[in-house]
Formats: sequence, structure tokens, C-alpha cells
Amino acid sequence: MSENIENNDESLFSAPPLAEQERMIEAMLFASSEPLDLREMAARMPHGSDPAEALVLLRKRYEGRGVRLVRVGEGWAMRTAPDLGHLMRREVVETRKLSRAAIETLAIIAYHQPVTRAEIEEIRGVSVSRGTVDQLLEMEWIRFGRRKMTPGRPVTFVVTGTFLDHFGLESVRDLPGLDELRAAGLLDNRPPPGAMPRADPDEETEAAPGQSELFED
Amino acid sequence: MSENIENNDESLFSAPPLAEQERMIEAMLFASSEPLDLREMAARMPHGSDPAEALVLLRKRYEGRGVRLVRVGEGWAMRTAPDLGHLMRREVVETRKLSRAAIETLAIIAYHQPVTRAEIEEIRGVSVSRGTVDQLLEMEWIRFGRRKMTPGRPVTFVVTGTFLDHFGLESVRDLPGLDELRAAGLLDNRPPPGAMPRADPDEETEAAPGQSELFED
Amino acid sequence: MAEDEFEEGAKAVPLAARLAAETLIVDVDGFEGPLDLLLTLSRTQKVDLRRISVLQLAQQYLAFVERAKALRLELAADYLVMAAWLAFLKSRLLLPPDPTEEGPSGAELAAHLAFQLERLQAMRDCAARLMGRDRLGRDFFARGLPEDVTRRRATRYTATLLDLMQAYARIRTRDEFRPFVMDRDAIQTMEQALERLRKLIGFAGNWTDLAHYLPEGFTTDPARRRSATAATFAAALELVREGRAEIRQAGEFAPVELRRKD
Repeated sequence: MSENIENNDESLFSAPPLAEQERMIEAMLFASSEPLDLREMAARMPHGSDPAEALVLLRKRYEGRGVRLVRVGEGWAMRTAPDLGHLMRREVVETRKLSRAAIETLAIIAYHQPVTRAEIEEIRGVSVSRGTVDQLLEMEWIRFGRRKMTPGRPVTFVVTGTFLDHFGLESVRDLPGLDELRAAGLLDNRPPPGAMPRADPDEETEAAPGQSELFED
Repeated sequence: MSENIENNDESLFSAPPLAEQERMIEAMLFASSEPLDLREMAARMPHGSDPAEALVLLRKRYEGRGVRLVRVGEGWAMRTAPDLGHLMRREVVETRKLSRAAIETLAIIAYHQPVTRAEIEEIRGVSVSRGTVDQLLEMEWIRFGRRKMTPGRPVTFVVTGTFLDHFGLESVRDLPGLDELRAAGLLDNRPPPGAMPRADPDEETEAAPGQSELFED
Repeated sequence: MAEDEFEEGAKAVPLAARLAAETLIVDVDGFEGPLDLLLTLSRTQKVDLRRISVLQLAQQYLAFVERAKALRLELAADYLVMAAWLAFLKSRLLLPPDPTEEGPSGAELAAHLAFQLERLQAMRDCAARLMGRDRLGRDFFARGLPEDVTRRRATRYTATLLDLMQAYARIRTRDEFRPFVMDRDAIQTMEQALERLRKLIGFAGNWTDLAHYLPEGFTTDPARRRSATAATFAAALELVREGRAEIRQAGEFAPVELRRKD
């Protein structure tokens, strides 16, 4: 009985204030697992409510916030601001050993810096892939040095402070020299061959544009 | 001293403005259905951010809105305002009806935690069935606490963050009537004078393996 | 457990007998143990639980048990244990205290029982208040469409100084390189390994897998690898004994790692 009277009163007094309607759609859109359209919202709200008007207010309220009111098809939904998407990702770091090509390239740069790509290729006897250099650059173990004052002014590579930190070196001069490597049994007793195996000269010229490309990056 | 200045400098330079931090925690809290604690938020934010300060702002911003920022134990979460529950009928998740034994056991754990099974039985005057405890554990409303430093080192039960979240409590200190109960001495661990009428004196020792079994799970 | 036994007992009663019984007895399977029954009985006293007459309550309980017996209701053991204890309490409360007798007085026992009842009632009230609160998923709601945190895998590459030195040595000796050990058989002696390791250990500033110390040419062929591993391991232990190196292993079958000791 009293409930009936209350219901009557409610419809007699018409819809709740707009601010209250705004709260209502805010709660509904937050809790809903799918976008809601105006009809659905109106059906759940007290008689006489106007979700369209309240939506305009709510949308304005969330402008520039971490969450936005967006239109999805016929309906409306709350979504996190696109510029904050990076907060919804978590990085899982996995440690892997550097490839043989990368460690050899790195060793040559460390022992011969500043060194050009052509020189690295000459020492290694194989061409150096773009990926390998990129990887070392990305790890910040190597960086670009000064251009060489030779024809074509090729860029050079040098190792970085990050590199020294990682290997616990004060400077590259602390790297064991060839004599020490030999003494440690890492090098053959016989002297290394005087002439290094030369890489294919074509490879060198091919590599050049790659270098300047890298430099531009 | 100089370190302090440096730290200040660093946070001045690296941390985003407070308003931006507020947007960030707003987005993170909106995106999650589970409460997030300060540590989790800080880990996802740029270095030098202070989610605690931004939380104060955000909480104020949502005061009186359809959605609120609430504290849940160690964490924070966005929840719809309770007075708007009637609009969300469609979202209601039918929860399994709890038995009277389960409800009482839950209340005893909440108000007396950490509490052993024997203590629960002492309060209720009846043995606690395995199923009752299992159900509460499964709902993640209770969990095992530390073992008591009494003979037999019995396991204890405590309520969880999920429990606090479900009942809209900031912490167990906010349990209704807690202060009155404490003042009335009803939460005291009052030992019975002399021997008490226990249903089965062997029960306590019998319960022990069951408990540790549970603990292993 | 006790509840179940009790329920079975209650079901065994013929319907006619149940109808004839008092309300309390009809409801007997609704009780959660003797304390619950006592709490219900106490309500008939219509007083504050702190001022309850425990003596009267004991009498009510005993009367209940008598009636249950008359109806041939099988009461669960704990109800009977409580009856026996209350009979004892009743006698203590009625008789003047015997100063020679040890143990708690009747009044102390009665006070504790009253405390237990009050505490149980308080917990019941708390449970009711708790369940009456606004609840998640019923009165207030979490985000209906949570956006999960996606995990992105990032790979971090690493290398040790020894890797670097070995790589450089490998390059400088390529083609011409024929390790002298290759001229011998598939055995590396411990003396050889020790001599080699003594020179190398100075560069091992960070933890390095022992497998990296195996000489060139001894890493692929299983027989050579076994020999070199055993010799290098023994040599490593020797260096540790001399206090020149530290050795560690994270777990069974995990790599054995070596580091120079400064």
C-alpha cells in the first residue's frame, strides 16, 4: 500500500535531477560488461529520465581524464584513455645469451675502436648483418663514433660506458691484450697470420649505404 | 642533505605532473576489477611518481559520484555507489547461499582473527565441519594465517582482501561493532575455569592432521 | 559431524510423536549444538544475558533432555555431555561451597557459561550485521569490463667478459688456429686444466659458467667434453681451495659458476 503511494509520488514528481541521472549512467556504464544504448539506460532509470542529456554532461566531465566515455556502435562505454595504454602492459624480462656473431662484432669494436663496419668485416672475414649492429646499438653497448677521414667518410663504432659497466671495466685499455690472451691459452702459440683474410670487396661497398642509413636513424 | 636535493631534482625532472599521475591511476583503477595497491601502481607508472598523493586527489574527485574510489585493505578500487545498486540488477551475480554455520564461522574469524579451528569451536560450542571451512577458503573470504605458538602449533584463519572488498570494508578495524565488542570484553580469549564440557576431548588432536592437510593444499 | 548425527536421530522419530512434542523438541534438528540450544532456552528468561540465571537455564536444559529421553529421541553425545556438566554445575550452585574442594567455584563456572552465551549471541549479531552490509556484486559493483594488463615479453641479452675474450681470440686465430691440445688424445689432464684456469681466472670478475672455461676443441665431441669438464671442475675446486676463486651452483644440475676472489 505505502509502496504504491511512493511509486505514485515518484512518477508524480517526475524524473530525478539531471546531476543524479548523470551519476546513474556513470554507475551503469562502469558496471556493465558491454556497451549500453540509450534505450537500455532509460529502461533501468526512473520514469521520465533522459539519459541522452545526462550523457552529454558525463562525457564532458570525463574529457581529458584517464578514462573516457566513448561511443561503441549504437551504445556507450567507458574506456581508458588511449595515451595511457602503456600502463596496461607489463614487461617480462628474459635474459638470453648474445649470439656468436654479436659477441664477435662487439669484441672487435672493443679491441679496435673506433672501427668502421668495413674494418669489422675485414677482421671477422664475414659480412656483418644489419641486425647484429642494431642489436648492439639498442643495448647501448656500442654507439657511433666520429666519421673516418678516409674516402666515403665512413662512420665508426665505439663501445659505451654501459658496455664498460656491464663488463666491469674501467676503460677498454683494461681488456686483456693479445699477449695475455695468448698466455691464458686462448690464443694459439703461433703468431696469427700476417695477412688477415680479406672479405669480398663487393661486400664492403654494399655495406656502405647500410651504414649511412643506420647513421640517419 | 645534498642527496636530498638531488632526489628532489630528479623527481622534479622525471615524474609527470600530479594531474597526469592522477589520470594514470584513474585509468589503472578503472581498468582493473581487482583492487590495486600502491606498489603495483607505482611499478607501472613512470619513475618518481607518487600514487599516494594522486590517490588523495582522485578520491576527492569521485566523492558523491556514481562511481567511488574505495580503500580495500592494502589496495584501492573503483566501485559503484551503493545507493545505485538497484540500477544494476542485471549485473547481480547470484552468490551461493551460505549456511548459518558458514556465516557464523566467517564472523568469528573476522572478529577474532587470527583464530584457530579449536577457538572457533569453543565459541560456537559445536565442531566446525571441514566443508564449512573449505567453502570459505574457496570463496577466498578466508585464508590461513600464521601458526599459533601454542602446543601443536595449530594453523589460524584470517579474512582476506576479497572479504573486505565484498563487504565494502576498508580494513578489519572497520568491522561493525568491533569497538563495542572489545569494550565489553567479548573478544577476549577468556580461558574456561577448570575443565570445560567439550563435545569430544579427542577432537582437537584429531583435527590436527586435517588442518595440516588443508594447510598443504 | 555432531549436527549430522543429531539430524539422523531426529528423523527416526515418528511423525505423531514429533507433533506431540514441545516446540523446542520439534525444532531440535535446527540447533547447532548444545550451546545454541542453551542460548535459545535463555531467551525465555527475557533478561539481559549478563543477568541470566544459569541455574534456571541448567534446569531448563535438563528438563529438555528428560523430555527428549521420554520421546526416545536419540540425543547426540555432546548434548548429553553438556547435560552431565550442567547437572554438576547445578549441584555446585545449590550446595554451599566446600572450602577444601579444589577447582573453580560454581559461580565461576556459571559466569563463564554466561560469557560464552553472550559471546555466541554477539557473534550471531555480528554475522547478521555483516551479511546486511552493502555487498559487492549485489549493492555495489566492480568494473564490468575490466581491461586486463597484457604482459609483454622483453629479451635482454647478456655476455660475460670471458665470452668477449674468447670471441676475440677465436677471430684472431681463425683459419690458422690449431689448438695444441688437438694434437694429443681426447684427454685433458687436471694439470693442464689447472694451468689454463690459473691464467684465466684473473679475468673472471663476474660469475661465469664453468662450461665456458673448456678449451677450444673440447666442447663438441662428447668424450673430449667429459674429460675437459671433469678436469676443469677439479681444477676449479683446487683454485677455490687456494682461495683464488669462488664457486657456486644454484641447484641440482644447474650450471656450476666460477668467479675470481679478490
